[in-house]
Amino acid sequence: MNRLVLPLVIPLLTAIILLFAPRKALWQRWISFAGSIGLLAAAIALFLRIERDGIAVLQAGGWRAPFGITLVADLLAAMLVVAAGIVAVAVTATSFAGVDPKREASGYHPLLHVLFMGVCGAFLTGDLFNLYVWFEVMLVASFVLMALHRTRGQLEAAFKYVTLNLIASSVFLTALGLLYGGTGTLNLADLSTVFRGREMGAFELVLAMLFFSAFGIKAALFPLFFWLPASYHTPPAAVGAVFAGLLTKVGIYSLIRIFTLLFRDAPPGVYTLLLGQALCTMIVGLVGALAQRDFRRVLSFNLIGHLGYTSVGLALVTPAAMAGSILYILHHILVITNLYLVSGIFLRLRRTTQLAELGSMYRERPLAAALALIPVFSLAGVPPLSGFVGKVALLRATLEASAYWTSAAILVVGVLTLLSMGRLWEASFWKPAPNPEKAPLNRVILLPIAGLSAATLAITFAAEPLFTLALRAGEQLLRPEAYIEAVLYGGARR
Amino acid sequence: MELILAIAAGALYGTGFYMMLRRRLGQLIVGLGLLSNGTNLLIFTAGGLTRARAPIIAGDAQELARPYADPVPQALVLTAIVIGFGVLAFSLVLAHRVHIATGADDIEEIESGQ
Amino acid sequence: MTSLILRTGARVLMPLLLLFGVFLLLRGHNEPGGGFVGGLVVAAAYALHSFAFGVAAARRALLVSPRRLTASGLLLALGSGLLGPAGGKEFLASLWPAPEMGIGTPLLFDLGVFLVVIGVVLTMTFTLFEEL
Amino acid sequence: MRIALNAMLPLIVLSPFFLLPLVVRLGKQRAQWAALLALWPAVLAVYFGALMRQVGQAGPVQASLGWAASLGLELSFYADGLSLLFALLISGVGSLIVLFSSRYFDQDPRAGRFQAILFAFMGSMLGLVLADNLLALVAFWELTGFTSYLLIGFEHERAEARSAALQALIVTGAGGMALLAAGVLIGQAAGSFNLSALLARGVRLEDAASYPFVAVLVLLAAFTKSAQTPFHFWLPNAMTAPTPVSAYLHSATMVKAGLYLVARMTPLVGETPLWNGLVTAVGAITMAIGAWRSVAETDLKRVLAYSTVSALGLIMMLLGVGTEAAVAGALVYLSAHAGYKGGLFLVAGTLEHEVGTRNVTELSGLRRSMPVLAVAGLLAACSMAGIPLFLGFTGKELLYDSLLGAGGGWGPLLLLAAVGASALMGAAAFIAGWSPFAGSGGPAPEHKVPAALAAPPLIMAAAGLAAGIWPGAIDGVIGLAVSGVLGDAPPVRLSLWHGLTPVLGLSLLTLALVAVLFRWRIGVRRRIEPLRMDFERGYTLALRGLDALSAWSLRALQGGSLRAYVLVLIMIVGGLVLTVLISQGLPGFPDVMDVQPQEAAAALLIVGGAISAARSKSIITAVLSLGLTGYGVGLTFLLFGAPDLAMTQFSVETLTAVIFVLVFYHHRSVGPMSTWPIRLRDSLMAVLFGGSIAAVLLFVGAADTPLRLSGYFAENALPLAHGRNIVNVILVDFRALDTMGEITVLSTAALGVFAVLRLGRDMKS
Amino acid sequence: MRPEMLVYAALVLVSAALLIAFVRVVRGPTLPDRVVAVDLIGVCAAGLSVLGAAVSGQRGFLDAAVVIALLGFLGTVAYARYAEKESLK
Amino acid sequence: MILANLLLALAWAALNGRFTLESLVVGGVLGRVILLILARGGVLPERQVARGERAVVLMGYLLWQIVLANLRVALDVVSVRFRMRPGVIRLPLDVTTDGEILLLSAMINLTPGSVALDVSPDRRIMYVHVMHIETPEDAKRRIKEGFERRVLGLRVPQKEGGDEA
Amino acid sequence: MTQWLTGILVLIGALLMLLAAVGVLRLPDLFTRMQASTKASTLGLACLLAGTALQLAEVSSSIRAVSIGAFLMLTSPVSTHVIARAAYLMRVPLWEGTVVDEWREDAGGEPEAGT
Ligand code: NA
Ligand code: NA
Repeated sequence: MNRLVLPLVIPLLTAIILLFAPRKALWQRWISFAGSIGLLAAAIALFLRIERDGIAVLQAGGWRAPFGITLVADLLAAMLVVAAGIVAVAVTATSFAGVDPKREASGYHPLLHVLFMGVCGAFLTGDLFNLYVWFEVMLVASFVLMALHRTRGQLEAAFKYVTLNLIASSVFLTALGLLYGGTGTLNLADLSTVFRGREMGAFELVLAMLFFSAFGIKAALFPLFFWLPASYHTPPAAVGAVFAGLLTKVGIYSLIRIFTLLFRDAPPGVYTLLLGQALCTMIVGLVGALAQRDFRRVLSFNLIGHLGYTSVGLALVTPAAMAGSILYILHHILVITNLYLVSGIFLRLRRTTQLAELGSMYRERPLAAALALIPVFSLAGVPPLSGFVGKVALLRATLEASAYWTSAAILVVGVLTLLSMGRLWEASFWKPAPNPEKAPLNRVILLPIAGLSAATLAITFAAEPLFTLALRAGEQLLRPEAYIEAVLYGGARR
Repeated sequence: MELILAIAAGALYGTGFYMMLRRRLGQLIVGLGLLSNGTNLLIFTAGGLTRARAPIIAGDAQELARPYADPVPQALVLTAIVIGFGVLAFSLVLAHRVHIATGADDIEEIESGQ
Repeated sequence: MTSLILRTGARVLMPLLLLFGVFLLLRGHNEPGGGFVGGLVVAAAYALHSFAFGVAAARRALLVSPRRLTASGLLLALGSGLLGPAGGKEFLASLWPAPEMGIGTPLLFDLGVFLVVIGVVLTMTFTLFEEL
Repeated sequence: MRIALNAMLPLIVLSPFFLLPLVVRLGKQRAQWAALLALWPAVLAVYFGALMRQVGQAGPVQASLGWAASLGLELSFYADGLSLLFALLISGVGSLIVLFSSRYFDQDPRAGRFQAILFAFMGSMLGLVLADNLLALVAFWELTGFTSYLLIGFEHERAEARSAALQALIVTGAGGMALLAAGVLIGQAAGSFNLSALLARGVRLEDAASYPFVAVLVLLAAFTKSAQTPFHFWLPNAMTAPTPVSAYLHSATMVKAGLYLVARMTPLVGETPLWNGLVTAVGAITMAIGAWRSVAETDLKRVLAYSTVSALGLIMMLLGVGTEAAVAGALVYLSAHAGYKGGLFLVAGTLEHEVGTRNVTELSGLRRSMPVLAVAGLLAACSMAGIPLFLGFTGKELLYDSLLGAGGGWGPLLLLAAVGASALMGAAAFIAGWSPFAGSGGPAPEHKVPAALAAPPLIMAAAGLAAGIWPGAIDGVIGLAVSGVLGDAPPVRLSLWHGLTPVLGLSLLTLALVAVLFRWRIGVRRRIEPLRMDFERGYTLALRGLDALSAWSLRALQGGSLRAYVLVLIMIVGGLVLTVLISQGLPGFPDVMDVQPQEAAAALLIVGGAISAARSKSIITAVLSLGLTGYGVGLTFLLFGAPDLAMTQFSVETLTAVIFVLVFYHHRSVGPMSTWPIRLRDSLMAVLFGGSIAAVLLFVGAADTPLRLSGYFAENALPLAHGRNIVNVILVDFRALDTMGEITVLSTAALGVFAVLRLGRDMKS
Repeated sequence: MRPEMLVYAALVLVSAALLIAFVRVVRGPTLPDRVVAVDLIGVCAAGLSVLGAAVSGQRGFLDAAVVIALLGFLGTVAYARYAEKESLK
Repeated sequence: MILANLLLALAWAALNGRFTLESLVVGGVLGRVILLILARGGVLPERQVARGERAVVLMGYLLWQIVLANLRVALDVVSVRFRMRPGVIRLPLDVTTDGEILLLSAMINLTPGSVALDVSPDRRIMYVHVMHIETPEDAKRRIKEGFERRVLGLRVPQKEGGDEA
Repeated sequence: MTQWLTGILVLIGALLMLLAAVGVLRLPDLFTRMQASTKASTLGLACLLAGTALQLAEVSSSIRAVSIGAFLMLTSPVSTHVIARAAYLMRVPLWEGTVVDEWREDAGGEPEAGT
């Protein structure tokens, strides 16, 4: 079977099995974990194959592009699927440390796998409407995961999340309808040939703006980001980890796809808009982080700020900038997922993530603190951790592209992140906690954190091959001829 | 006809958002429903209008006789309708849960009550 | 328990709706219809039944739990998609053992859709009837 | 031998990191075992000494481990005289500090962690001074900042330790960012990130467009790290760190990284008026302010910290003057400072460890109970005050000498400042190094000072005397280092006696002033103490400003109201669309006025239903109206050849109504309406937004759609997919993957409805 | 050409009926009034659909009419149930 | 039950538009399955199936009555001044089974000026809204003689097993 | 000829539906409106169906038309009934010209829940 389909089939099959399986916690956890391992294995296999043989294509149903739906994996997609696999394994492993039993019985595990399926589908699809479908798969699963709570604040946050994301979906769908109405096709590669060399008139620009808005909301870019900090701090740590690690990245990924395939010939104004948006996202996110008094809200705002980093490549459209953004996305997925899992430790120990209530970790739980040190300061960009590598890559790219304001923003945001993470560390690890711990810690929870920290270190050590890969991926994106060729003329045909 | 349907779609978008800006949870959800109907109508209209020529191959033919209504937007809209239904039902229930948890239906009251 | 007239009406309508739903499913490949609308009609039949006789009766009438139905539908659809690769073709590629009878994996797929739709709508309505 | 030393360089530099697991374990053991850790830095010092000899004979060496070459980021190392001088200080002082710490933290469960961070710091510091790759230099630079953050915050239960740590992290971290930018700019302007290559090619960036930025960024980094005014405030605050940290980081090594950087970059970006002017001026001001404040403090460590600031400024000033003599003076002064100041810090730490206080006004008469420590303190103070025979004297001679001969019009002023600062520093030296031991009375220690605590300061202080008496022992090293800054300079000759020169006169004058100031130190302190300038204010204000900005931005952008968010989203999306439409001009009006009555009825039903929904006061009427729009849409589908769609739409509409009705049985949707101005605003917004969507649809979307896909479907649905209803064939075959996702969405939504309601019931019960 | 005119006229009349019924939905005043009107709108929609079959000769219209007729009934039942519950509150 | 099955098979064939043996067999099987499912689910006691079918058959007969009803209503609707005398009357029932009651109410609804509103829980009384009431007794008599008699007339003993009450 | 018949049938049907709509709009209270809507809509639709069945002149369409009619006749009393019941429970006011209300008399003037 074509390996491309496995990252979709494995999670779906796992979800279905979980629906049929006994609702006993242990069954659910093991099946769920096994599914994640399978997903990761499939992702790695896919990645290795693509790394070796180039872009892979699956024409679903055997209908040739653009008539059927094409699944396509280039380097970027494959890398992101692997990252999704890693997140999946980490998050499902966390459940062995215990999940709220009611939530577990309400379909927590199948929902996670549906979410993974949606994420992988979004990364792998070569069809714009199919992307919408995966977005919805992802969103609905995230809606439900978010809504599986009881407190008033959590519910309210979930409701905001749902409403604002539905608006985004609606805008996406509007853009899709107009796009099909104007071009008669939905396949990204086919659309790329349609738009190639065409002057950007009202039609194209309206589409660009609508897609930008739709994906910008999903990617939580300025000024469309507010749903994220309004909601991401409320779900349980593991759920927050998946959301923060993967969901916004799908938005960025879609923007990259759209702007490298459809709007390659956009007028400079569009890129100025993108760049300005990236700058504002960075600054607003990190400035916003400073006033936060909750561990996870600090993370939310940092997440936003760094999403600005990840959208720089999109605005500068140079291979180096693209590579920098890609590298940063990979780093960020691992690190932010890890940090949300770390917040889970606090939730276990202290039943809260309010910074005022935290502390004493450094003294009382040195192992956990040592493990957390890596993601906290990797996010802060302390060398030689992955954040530093990503920052260097982005800085080089922006300076090469003479985008000095962006470079300045990257540096300023770097300092602000350092400040934000320093304060976070101080408040949650160093300072003496006002109250004793309320519950014992199941040390199983440290395993995924250790794994992700190790993965962060691996990025450091493998910086060279990874950056080379990111560069290749960036070049694939900016010279999409190979992608188009593979989609339109590759794979089985009918 | 495009003009009229464009206005109709615009009305659905406009009123949909108008209702989402009201203070009651229920109105917000109805607004989402209007928006969803508007989107479906928009896709359908943008895909081109052909009167009464369903894309169904007649019993004795091997191929679809032209002109025919473009089946692709129909398939897209069908998917969108069904997805919209699922999502709307879920949001409605979620809104209701918020209502139960807070005892309020006024969004301002819910938000200020924290 | 609701009124006699409603109950009787529902009782008579029920088989007709079911028949019509299955009809829509089976000939959807050639005429208007298909798994979605067929499933919706069947689900509407059971929803009507729960209005007339209460949800417990409707659950009994369904024989299977809607959740199971949903999961089975998903499995059926996915399984029909995996038959293609099993037969050496692409994922979701259709196999037609008897095309002139309309028998092929797309029908299986549509049946999966049909079951999912019934399961979903009834999960929702039954739960709403019961939990609220 | 040569090749071996060469090749070992990267591993040697990184060895402290490799040893971390061992250090954690060994550091936890009792002091006599933990003291073994000091052996490794000593070995390193020997290695660097050997390498220095080799470099002296055969020139700088270079070795690389690779890393991320395509990012320009390489773990490559370069050893010349300058870097080896620093490496020697780092490893030599490091060895003594590790030894000292083993005793200082004896029986402390955190000892292993402390030693490990200390080793990590040592490794970073070695990496910093030995890095060849500019970006690696930046990485190590930031890593020293980070490890120092952990060290300053070691006593993290204390709030001031935490805030001092954060302050140091932010201030030097900001400098690190500047350096990163500078590094990248240099690499881009010069075409290489490798110092060895740049130095070998004699690259100078003076003419590059980015030069002013590069220079300022480099200096910003150097000034923050080396505690130059106005960034110096972090250093005295950092004195809350454990004493070994102060001695090691804040006198001997890390704060000198900025000096190293300036020296290192001089061949590349230095020797321009901008550079020299800035370095000299900032150095001089820092020198003056530090010296001034040093005699005003009463906390031993703060006295030492301000005198360190002053010394750092002094050395910086000398680097700015930039003549051969000045650079040589800077490096000698730097070496001398490492010895005496490290020693004095350790003395201060031991006093606190044994007596329990660091307040100079409380400490006195300790020479009898702590004779060894008293000797160490006295020796170090003499070197610091520039008493002849000590290395400090040699350094000061070079200082005056170079200022007499250079500095242009500013020379005399600089000289005056230098004399004054030296006098104040001399007084501070005796305040810190001698006054606790002099006199009588005061607290007494509980027991004898252990050798492991007394030996390191004594060794450091004695080294100053030894090098002062035999300057020939170090002039080779200094000479090599100077040539690392200025290229091939003639060999430096250090000597104890220069004859009766004006410089000697100045030295004597300085000593006299020292005596006077020390004698009346209490009065001086009282006079000076109130005259302070709060440089920390800038930092505090900046942070406070940021916090205020943050709070403001949250209020402005994150008000928490869902309706506001929705409104903003609408405005953004609508605004973007309208902007495009207006700026692009609308395309031609399509031919659209062909309407049949039933179609008009459907459209009217939609519009009417929509308006009715918006106007309805009861929720059920709104739901009914929503259903009517659905009917209208369904009719439209039906009339335009989409029976499948129409059937689905009608069914879905009905089932939606059922679900709404089921929910609203139990949901009292009554509440206040918004006020009429808000309703008006929202209506306007709605009209505008709806209008723009209508316009887009009309002008953009209603053009003829190419049958790019549909043609194929129409031809192949029957022969290939065996179906006549093409919509269905698309759904279950051509685009079955969409459908697969769609039923997944549906199933998930159902699961969600179930779960949310079930959890809701659990909550109620 | 006359008979087609009649069908066309019928289309106009049913469309008008639909819109008139809509006025009753807006006017109410009670929920049952609205439900009756909505029910009638459903019937009109089914009627339009049937007429569509007559005009175009496509059977698909009739199927749609079946769906409208069958499901409109369910909607009415639901709304009526709502009205009952409301009245009991 | 068998009749019901036959009817469903016919309906199936009709829906398909092909009265071939094939479609009749398919319809028969399908109908059987549906009926079995419904019977297992407790939806359809068999005799009610049969009653429902006969009620459907009766519809054709009613057609002309309906025409009359419509003319009468049309008059009411278009008359400028309302001249009706509407009211709700109590109709004692002689019919007993569910099917009969449904059939009766359908006929009442479809014919001049009357709408069935409700049936009392004991099935003895049906409330009917009548547009033109001279006296309540007169209205009741007209319904009882016009329709209930006919519905009762449908009570022809059936030979089918289990179909008799 | 059949075309004429079709035309006339559908026109009658359409007129009846219009009549129903006008009735629903004009008549004074809910119950009288229901009188209009039930009858006119059923017969109206039946006429439309008959006309269309004639026009299409094929078995499957005719059967479908018949079955729609049958459905409607089956469902219309039920929907009337459920609405009327709700209206009664909600105490929707009767027109002032109403001569008698024996339903409410039986209930003792008070609507009661659940029959
Ligand atoms: Na179009
Ligand atoms: Na297929």
